[in-house]
Amino acid sequence: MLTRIDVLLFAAARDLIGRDSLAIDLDLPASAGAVLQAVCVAAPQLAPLATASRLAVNRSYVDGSARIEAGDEIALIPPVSGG
Amino acid sequence: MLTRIDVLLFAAARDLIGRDSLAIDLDLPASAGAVLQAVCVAAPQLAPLATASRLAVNRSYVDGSARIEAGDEIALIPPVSGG
Amino acid sequence: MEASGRSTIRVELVHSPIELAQWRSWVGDPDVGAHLWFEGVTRRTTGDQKTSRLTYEAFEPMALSELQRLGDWAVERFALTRLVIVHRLGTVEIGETSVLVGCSSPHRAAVMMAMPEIMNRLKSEVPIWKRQHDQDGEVRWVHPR
Amino acid sequence: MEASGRSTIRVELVHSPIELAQWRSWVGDPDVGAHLWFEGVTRRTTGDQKTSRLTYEAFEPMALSELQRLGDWAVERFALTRLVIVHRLGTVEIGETSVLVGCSSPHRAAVMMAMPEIMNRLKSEVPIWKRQHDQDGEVRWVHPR
Repeated sequence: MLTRIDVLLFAAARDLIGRDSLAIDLDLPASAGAVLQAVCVAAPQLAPLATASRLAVNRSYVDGSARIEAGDEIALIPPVSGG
Repeated sequence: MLTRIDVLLFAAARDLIGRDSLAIDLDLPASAGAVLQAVCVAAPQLAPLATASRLAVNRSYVDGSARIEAGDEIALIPPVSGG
Repeated sequence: MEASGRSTIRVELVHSPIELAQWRSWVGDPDVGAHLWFEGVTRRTTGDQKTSRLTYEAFEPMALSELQRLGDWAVERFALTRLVIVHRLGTVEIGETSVLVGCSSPHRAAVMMAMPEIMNRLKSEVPIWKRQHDQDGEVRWVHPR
Repeated sequence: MEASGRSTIRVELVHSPIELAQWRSWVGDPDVGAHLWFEGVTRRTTGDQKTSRLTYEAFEPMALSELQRLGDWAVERFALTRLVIVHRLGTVEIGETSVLVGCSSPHRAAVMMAMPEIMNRLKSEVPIWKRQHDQDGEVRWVHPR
């Protein structure tokens, strides 16, 4: 059964989409890598930036093998430039 | 002919002598090394500190071979500890 | 870390000008001999580009937790006595401070080693982004690859 | 160095408290992106010894010329935009600043590399001496060998 996930967007990613989150539908649990892939399919204009981005789950960075559960807060973190 | 030189003293060197300069008599011109040696002879209690010190001539450090002329300002600079 | 009842680390995101002087006494301690302060400020010139201002945004809750994690790591790694990291969000005009890092330790070697590492990690780990507004009107996000 | 009519280097010996905030705007410049400040402060504890205060003296004219020479070297070596070095003389109580070094540059690498070198040279070259007053009443000159 597909579950709807809102992926939080920031900076250039948000501007590319024009909204601060992107809804994707996924079978859960899924890997973080599968989430990233679904983002690129749902919004191809994000793909170049998304592949350079990291995913954060519940406000911590994860790698592609991390397991995403229903209710997790997912954020796409483009390359950062604070400082 | 011997010339009288006042060697400026600082910090522990001054406290060891109880004055802010030490008079020595030397044939000029002389090397800075000869000045340092004359200091140790004139005030043996200074010798341990003087051998760890540097000589400054006219407010610049010199090495032992530097030539001291009449009228030069000579200072004995114990190991420094600013900062 | 907090045996004395005083905390060792402070991290903040602020929306108004950063004043180093406000933090001077917090970073102080009778048993430190060295304070080191870094300020990142908006620079007018980058290569051929003339910047008029920068605007910063953050994923705020995560930026705060990443700053705290960075602070914990640095205090442990370099045995710092105090560490404060403040990052400004919103518009930062030329010459104004976008980030302030202050730290103290008994001897200067610790703060001198800590500071470059803290800034390197802050710039690679903390979810904060700058947008560069050029004098010719161009605006672009800075996303280092 | 001074094509703009502004000097790049300031060195001072002072007999009253050092205030970093007084120097903040002097170190600033529209074309710098990084400010770095070091403060050496009197520390209470050194090993088993409890210090009550430090007193500093200098061979003042030579200390100023050595500070200027050090500043010239550092500005040239690290391409600093501004550099200020202020050393206090006389009594410096615990927690007070004996030496302040502030510098700025377009990028942070330059100030981060410059600061440890400036302090190392200051501590080995500039004719300034500290006297340590211990809480048990002992007073001694510090002459590192």
